[in-house]
Amino acid sequence: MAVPSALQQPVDLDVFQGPFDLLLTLVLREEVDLFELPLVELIHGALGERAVERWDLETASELVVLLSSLAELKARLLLGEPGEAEPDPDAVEARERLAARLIAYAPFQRAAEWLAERAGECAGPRYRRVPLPGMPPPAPAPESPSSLAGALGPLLVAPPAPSLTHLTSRRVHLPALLDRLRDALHRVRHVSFDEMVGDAPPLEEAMMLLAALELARRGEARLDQPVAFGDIAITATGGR
Amino acid sequence: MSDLPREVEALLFLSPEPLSLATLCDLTRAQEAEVRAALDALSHRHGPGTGLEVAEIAGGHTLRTRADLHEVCDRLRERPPDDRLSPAALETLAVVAYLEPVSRPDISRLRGVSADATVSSLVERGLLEEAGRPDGGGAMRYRTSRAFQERFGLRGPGDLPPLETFELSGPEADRVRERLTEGGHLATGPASDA
Amino acid sequence: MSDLPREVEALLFLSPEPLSLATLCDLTRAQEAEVRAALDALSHRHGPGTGLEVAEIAGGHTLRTRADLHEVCDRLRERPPDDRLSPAALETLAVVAYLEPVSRPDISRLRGVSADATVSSLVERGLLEEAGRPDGGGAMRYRTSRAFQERFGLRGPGDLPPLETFELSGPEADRVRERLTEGGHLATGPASDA
Repeated sequence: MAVPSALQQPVDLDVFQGPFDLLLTLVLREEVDLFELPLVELIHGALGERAVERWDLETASELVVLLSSLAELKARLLLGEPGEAEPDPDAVEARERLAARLIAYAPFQRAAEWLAERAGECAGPRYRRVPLPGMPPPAPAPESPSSLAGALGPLLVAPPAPSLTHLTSRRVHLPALLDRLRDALHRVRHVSFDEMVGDAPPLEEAMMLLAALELARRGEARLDQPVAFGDIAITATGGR
Repeated sequence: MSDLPREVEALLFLSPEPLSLATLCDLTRAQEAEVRAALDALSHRHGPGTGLEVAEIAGGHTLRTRADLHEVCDRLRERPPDDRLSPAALETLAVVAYLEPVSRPDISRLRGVSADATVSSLVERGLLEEAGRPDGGGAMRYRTSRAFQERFGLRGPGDLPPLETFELSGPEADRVRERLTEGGHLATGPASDA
Repeated sequence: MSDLPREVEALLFLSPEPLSLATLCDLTRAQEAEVRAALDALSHRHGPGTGLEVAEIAGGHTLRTRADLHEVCDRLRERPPDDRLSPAALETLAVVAYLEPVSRPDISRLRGVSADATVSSLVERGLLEEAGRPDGGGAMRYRTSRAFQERFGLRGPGDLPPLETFELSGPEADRVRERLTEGGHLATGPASDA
């Protein structure tokens, strides 16, 4: 019995033709360059109109998880410093998370294939299942009423409160940061990234970096970072 | 042994009713004479030295246990049924017993897992029964049956041991608490909260 | 043929459920070794040239029709439409079969996606069943059912190839695995905790 597996679906791209899981493996082994991998095409092929099958919700969610891991890896790769000696530890971690998922889960996927084959082999025999003729069977053993209270009790105990520590309630607005950076550059033409963020939490620091990158992209500022992980000098180009 | 006797054997084995010659011919797509020959071969195979026999009764043919083995067969019939209550069944019975009448969605919400399959099986086993829909429509509600009360040694519905804790909060939980208190299952002391 | 194989044959024929060795000993008042020998004799009697076979399935022994006769059998008794299992359903079954009893959150964590809907539908289809909550409360845990064992031709729970046989092989997998284990990203066993 051929079970269409989401992980075995064919992928047809310029850089790669073959099953989806092989592509993931090759990406992890760095034999397919993530830079060259057109993610949009891959996503359309796996989940869009060109998908080989209309996956059920759970399979589709699984594909979304795997594709987002790939997207995360690629994003980190694109944002990383070219020629950097040390690989970004976060990127390594993301890569290992994807690998860990694939490796830890792969045996169960293969076991599922085994089950599917097995079901095919075992589909032939039929069982008799005719109820026993004759008198009704004797009554079942009596139960104790306290078992009822015992069974209901645990349902009335409050569940542990879900942890929300992984969520952030802090909101940082990129447009506001962009305005702040523009104002600063307008006043002094030259600011230090470290001074701009001060003691701000990591999220705001990251958003400020995005704001600086955005200004550089628009040609409104120039960024200089003489030392890796050092301060970034932001200079207005006066382009506007 | 050609395939026809094998096919006839499988059919006699599976069918709870005797099968007529005509039905056997129809099912095996064979001629009457061939089916007769197959039945003869089977009678021979299931001879007195075996536990089964091919018998012709009520205008049909059937496979059955040999009469001299009735003693061991009766032991199988008299064996107490393996009718133990699974944890899921017990939990569902407890929810219904304390809150009856109660609908499947209500049971599922309190248990945190779907109760549909469990409720159906308990109705089939005669431990739960339908208690009608609420006025104005809605989901079918269930209550415990006489057989349930007998099995648990209860004098009637509501004759249940009191509950000790109630920690849930929220509007849904408040309704549950109210019903448990009304039924006298929960002490009306100061509300304990989570 | 002594009486014991005849008795065992009659019991296997009559019982709607597979009968365990212990139950067969109990019903026939015979020793385990004798019952084993009787089962061997019966397997021989119901060989490939016949329509039936003795099978060990779902925790017991049973008589059933031979696989190649399914066509004629299904003419007698229409088979319920084949409910095809989705890849997600098969994978969830595999996870439960190897780790049972296991809760939905555990399954979801391992699969990386929510398993709630799949587990509910497998419970409804009778392939999974509830296995109770851990002591002290917590999420309901699930195990595979007898219907699961029958569908996949297993002799009982845990009658599966060792999970290691399905592990990735080859030097790359080893290398990645090594790195992951060193980094603490990969536990050394498949055990998951609640």
